[in-house]
Amino acid sequence: MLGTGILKGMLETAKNFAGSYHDPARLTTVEYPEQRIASKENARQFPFLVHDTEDPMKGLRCVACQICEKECPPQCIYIVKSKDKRADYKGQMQLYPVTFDIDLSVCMSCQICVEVCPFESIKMDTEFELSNTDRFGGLLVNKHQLAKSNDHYRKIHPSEAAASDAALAVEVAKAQAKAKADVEAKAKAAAEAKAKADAAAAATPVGAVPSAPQPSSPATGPAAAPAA
Amino acid sequence: MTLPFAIIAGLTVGSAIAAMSLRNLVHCALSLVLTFAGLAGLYLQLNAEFVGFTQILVYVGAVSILIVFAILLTRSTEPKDEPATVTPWIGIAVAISAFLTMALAVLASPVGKRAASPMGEVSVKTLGQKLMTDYVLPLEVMALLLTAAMLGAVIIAMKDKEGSR
Amino acid sequence: MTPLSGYLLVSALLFCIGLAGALTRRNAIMVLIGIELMLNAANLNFIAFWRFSENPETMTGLMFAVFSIAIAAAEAAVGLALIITIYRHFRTANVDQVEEMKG
Amino acid sequence: MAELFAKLDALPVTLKHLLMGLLPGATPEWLVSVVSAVLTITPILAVFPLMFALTTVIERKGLGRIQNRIGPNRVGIPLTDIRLYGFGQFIADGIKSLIKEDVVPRAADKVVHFLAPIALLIPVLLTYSVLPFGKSMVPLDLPQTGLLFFFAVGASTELSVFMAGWSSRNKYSLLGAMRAIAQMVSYEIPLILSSLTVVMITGTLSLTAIVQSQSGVHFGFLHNWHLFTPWGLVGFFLFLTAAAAEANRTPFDLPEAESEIIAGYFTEYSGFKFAIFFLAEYLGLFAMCGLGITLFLGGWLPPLNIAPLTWIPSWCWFLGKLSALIVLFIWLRGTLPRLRTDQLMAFAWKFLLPMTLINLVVAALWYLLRDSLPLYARWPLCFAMLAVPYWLLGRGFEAKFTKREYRYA
Amino acid sequence: MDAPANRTVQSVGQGREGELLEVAMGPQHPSTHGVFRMDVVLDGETVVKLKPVFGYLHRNHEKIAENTSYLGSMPYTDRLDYFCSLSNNWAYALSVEKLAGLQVPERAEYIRLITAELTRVLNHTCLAGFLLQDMGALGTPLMYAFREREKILDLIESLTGARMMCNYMRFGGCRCDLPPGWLDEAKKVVAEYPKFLDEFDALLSGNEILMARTQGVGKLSAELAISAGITGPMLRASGVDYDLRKVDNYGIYSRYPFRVPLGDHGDVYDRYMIRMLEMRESLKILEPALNDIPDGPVVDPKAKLRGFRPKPGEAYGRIESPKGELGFHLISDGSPNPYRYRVRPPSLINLTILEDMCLGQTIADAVITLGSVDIVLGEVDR
Amino acid sequence: MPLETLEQILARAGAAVPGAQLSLVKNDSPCAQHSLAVDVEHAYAVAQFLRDDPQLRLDYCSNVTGVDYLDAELSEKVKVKKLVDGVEKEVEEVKKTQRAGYLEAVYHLYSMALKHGPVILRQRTPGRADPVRVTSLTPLWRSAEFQEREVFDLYGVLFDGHPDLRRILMWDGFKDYPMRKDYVEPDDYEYEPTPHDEVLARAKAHQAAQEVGA
Repeated sequence: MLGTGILKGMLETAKNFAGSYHDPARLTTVEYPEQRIASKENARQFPFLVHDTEDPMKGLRCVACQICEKECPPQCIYIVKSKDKRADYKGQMQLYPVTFDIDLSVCMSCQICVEVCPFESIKMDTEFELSNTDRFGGLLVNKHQLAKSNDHYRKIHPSEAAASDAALAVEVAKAQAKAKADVEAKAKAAAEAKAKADAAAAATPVGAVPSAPQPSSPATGPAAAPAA
Repeated sequence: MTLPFAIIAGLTVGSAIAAMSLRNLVHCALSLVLTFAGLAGLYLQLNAEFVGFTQILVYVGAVSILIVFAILLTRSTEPKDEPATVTPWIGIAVAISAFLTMALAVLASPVGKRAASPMGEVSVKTLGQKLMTDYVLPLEVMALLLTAAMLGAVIIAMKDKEGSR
Repeated sequence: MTPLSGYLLVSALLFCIGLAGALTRRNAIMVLIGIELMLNAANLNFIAFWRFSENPETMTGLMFAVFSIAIAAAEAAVGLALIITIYRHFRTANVDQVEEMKG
Repeated sequence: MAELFAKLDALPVTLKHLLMGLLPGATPEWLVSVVSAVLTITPILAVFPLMFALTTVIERKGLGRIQNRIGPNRVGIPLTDIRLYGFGQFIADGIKSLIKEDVVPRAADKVVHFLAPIALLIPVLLTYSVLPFGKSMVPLDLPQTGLLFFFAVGASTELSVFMAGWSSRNKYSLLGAMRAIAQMVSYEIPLILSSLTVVMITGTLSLTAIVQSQSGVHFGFLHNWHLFTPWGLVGFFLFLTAAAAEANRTPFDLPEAESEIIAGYFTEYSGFKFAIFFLAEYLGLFAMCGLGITLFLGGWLPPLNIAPLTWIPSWCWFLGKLSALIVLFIWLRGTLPRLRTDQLMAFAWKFLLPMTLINLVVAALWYLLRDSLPLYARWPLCFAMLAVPYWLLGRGFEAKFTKREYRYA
Repeated sequence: MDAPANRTVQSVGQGREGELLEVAMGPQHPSTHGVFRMDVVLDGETVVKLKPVFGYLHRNHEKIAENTSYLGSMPYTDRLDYFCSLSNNWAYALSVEKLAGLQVPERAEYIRLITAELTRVLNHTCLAGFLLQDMGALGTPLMYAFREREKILDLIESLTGARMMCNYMRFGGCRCDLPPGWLDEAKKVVAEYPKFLDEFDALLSGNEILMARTQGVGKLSAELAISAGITGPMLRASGVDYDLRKVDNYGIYSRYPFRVPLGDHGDVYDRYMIRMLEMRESLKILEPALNDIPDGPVVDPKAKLRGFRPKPGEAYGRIESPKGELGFHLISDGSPNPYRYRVRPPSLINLTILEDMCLGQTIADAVITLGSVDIVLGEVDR
Repeated sequence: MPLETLEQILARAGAAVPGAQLSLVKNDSPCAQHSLAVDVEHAYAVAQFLRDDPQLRLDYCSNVTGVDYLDAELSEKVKVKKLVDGVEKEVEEVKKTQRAGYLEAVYHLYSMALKHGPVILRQRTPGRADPVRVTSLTPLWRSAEFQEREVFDLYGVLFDGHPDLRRILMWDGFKDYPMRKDYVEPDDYEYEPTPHDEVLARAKAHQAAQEVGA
């Protein structure tokens, strides 16, 4: 009979109308500025640079290797290498970025920079309220704006940060072990040399033992991070 | 002559002149609608409510729409469609002389001075009863005419559409 | 109350405007509009004479006007259908250009 | 007690008389009539546009809820936290449309473009002059031609639609205007024919008299509304369908089908002119609903002639019934997709028109059998006479489409 | 024998030029689903000529891809058909795997299947909503569709980190493993989905207006559909049994029995209903797949992220994306960037016969026919 | 039904279309999708054979691609048998050949009826100089209509026999063919202070030039 399908449809909308008042599963709307949905752990918006120390600029993990700049599909990263070197978290002397700009109006949040970074230094942020009145400059962020602490990273991506910390801890441990081994090797070499020298010229007086510098462990380094 | 009559009559005549003299045909049609509405107002003044509202229903609601559709369908909205007539003055002269004749006759006739006789409201019921009794034959003929006109219009419009295919 | 002559004069004016239009305009639709105006002028006469008659209760003029409106509607419909047909055939609605009347 | 309520009922009328009484005795007669007219028009111009404003909010909230959204709930009193459940929205909308730039296309016919919204609003407002809103509350009682006046004035809106569509010089506008006119002309016939049943039964064109004729009671409780007769029931639904089409409401909103022709005839209107179109459209809908209430739902009469219901003022009943119909239209709008042009026409000419004609015949039969058959026999008989054609005509439509079974590879 | 090309423009509109109305629908028009234009010639409301015009969103994706690494194109594939980025990812990953001869671990195959089928459900749900929106249902079906889509998008977001631009698959697997608890959530969504489909059916599938509007509209014969390379639900609505999930047996589709619904009329109603039925079939794949998923690595350990250089050669890989056959034709010259990178966009090719479907019907039909083709302008224009 | 080998198809097509110059193009990638190259003159006949042959019935043309090969120096490692110090040995030699550039249109053909494929058909042009002509296969497969238009639009390959060869993605007034390998970006940079100083500098230079020109 003509009209039954229409009546069925009207019944359905009536059900939804009533349901929207008592069935919260139906009403998916969130009244945004007051209510917010907790962001998912994997959520990604735009990249930021991780730093470890109190001073963001000194503790940047980035070593200006420019891999991300090369791999970035829309070419939104711009890096200028430093001329000098400084010690990184492992204590190795590394370059650091003098300029590190990301044009967020070009960035497409693909996360490839994060994946290709061998130093765990660039990560994805979950900040999305980036509206700005300046179309160009406002979305071109420099390294001061990009630098965020490792604690921030732990807060927004806990499990990922734990894995990253663990990986870094392994690196640091390796580096330390290597340094230790180096020291030992050097000491051993020195000892052997000494022994040789002793054997060769027993008459000569004993010289000072060459002391290897101990690797300075960073204060808030990843090694100190709690293993989650 | 009362003020409402003067206003309505002036509106009617003015829009009629506009309807016949404007270049854009749609403007003409719209002025014509104003004329029809003014005429309906005159009917109301003459206590002919039923005819007045029928006038609006039929002329404003239907005939003017037909005219407008015809204008659109024949692409006559562009003024270029109509070249200036060769002898417009002859037509105007004929019309003016006709008007003068009629006006003289009207003004000379004693009937024109007659005042309206008092009357009650015209009941639609009586009108209907009259249609069904005294005027039943004209009514039937009218029904036939309308049917014929409708069929004719449909056939005229349809035949050509098929012919052009 | 306005005397009968006022209505008659308006009616005469409308009739003559319609006449002038029908005679001077070349577009078939405008000719039709002119004719409509003349018909309406006649209608106004019917109503006016009815209202100012000795015995309005007979309703003769009123009846005539009602029939006249009905006829006018039919006339307009057929007339416009014809105009559209002619336009489709001759590609013009100008009465002067439509000279040959072979189908 | 009852007297008090009667006074409440007549409150608007009393108020008007009070205000009229304030005029000095030496006021010329024409001024008195002008003041009287103004005092009659003002409440109409206040109540119905306000109702329009509230309807826009309620419609958006209702549609929102139907669609599992919240709907507008923000705008309240400015500079405070009071939100009024979003009912400040219409004020914000009004201010916005007032101060918005009025864009007129360069190629448009400026004069006609300007006049079209006015020419649409005036006839729509005029239709309110014959509707009886309450007991002895009708602005212009035309005892002989009330209904005819309504339809005559309502018919002239078609021209304004054409003016809007044509003067914009926009193809979508023109298409929309053509659709609107074709639709209005086609649906006017079933609209008038379905109303004619009532005229035929009551023998009058006066809307007040039509309301009065529905005041009796059957069996002590069933009201004598025309809705409760078979022809009235069917007639009411035919009337509502045709009214929805006249008012361009879903599923007959083809003239402004935004997925096809943007906004139809008012595509090129912006700012306040657009608001006037919007207003006129809703006022037209209210007027149609008001007429439907007057003809079939007993106008301002309460549904039951029992004490507490009769105490409520008559104009409240009218507005209440009007709101119910508006809610129905909102509900329909939230549910149905749109018809196609040819289907719209086919529906008008092949379904509504025959049904209204049959309904006329059945109404005549109902009238003729009023003395020879008791009500309980007359009712089913007449209803069957309407149900069978409905089923047959519906079959004719349903033959064109079927639910399908699908095969799997 | 020539391909059926039923063009009847000339015969329909002949000799009536003066009465025809040319309308350029778009590029900004509510029903064109983006910046798309239909140059329509109307006789009254009847379409006598219709030319699709596009390219407004053209960014030369293929040229960009030729100037970036293989991996760098992956996020760009998200932006082809932005409703089904996971399917696009899969198609591209599959092609590169063919080109480089990479193997995909078992768990990654399952994840790919699950995400692709979720994407199919999501796409078809939205399409039904949009189609009804084109038909004039004031947003209600669309909102119901979006309500359900939201649930799937939440799943996708918690898996990939983005709701639409997922950039999730990698050559030889997937980027990351499923987050804890994800499978349970997915099972819940899949289990509840049929309820929504039933609701949608009650709301619309039996609606007289919907049936009257769609049945017999935009008909497409099987012969023309095959010749015009129509793929996906549109092809199956014309009654041709050709589903790449069955034909190519890519991934692990062969492990799950599912049926391919076929239409007999090839009109808009069939296209709508085929999609509704396909959603139910997809759910039938999803339910067991979510239970069967094995443990293991999600990416081939041999696959390199940086410095990926396939040997010279070429490969054409294709999958059944929700819109049809989505293929990637890659030519490698041994460098880190593809020498030639070509997308075979189903949306574009399904548009080929838009005019044939719309001729002689009204403009309202043209709108819903376009809606039933299911185009995404990101993919048409690339 | 498994598809016969490309060699068999080649032999049968060569027999069915006399005069057709068919050759096999090897594909070294692991998927080993080899293809069939055909000369422009006989492409239509061969394609028709492929479509109508009852054993092949390649009724579905899935993908049409254009490829641009620039003039190039090919270096090929060839194992040559040589007498080295009197002993015949296989020695790898780098053989250098000059290859003239060409454009090609690649068609991926499948069969919906028999559910097999792909058979890849290539039409190569003799050179890259305009006009570059190949034969349109749109009369055989409607699906080639938009894709051939696209190849024309992006590569400038003219398809003889195409019913409606217009630009499809680029606008009508566009002159160049952007997918060609030697395409140079036009110099119409919008001023955007991006971090890419290079672009910025070029844009500024461009604007300065414009101002001078004006």
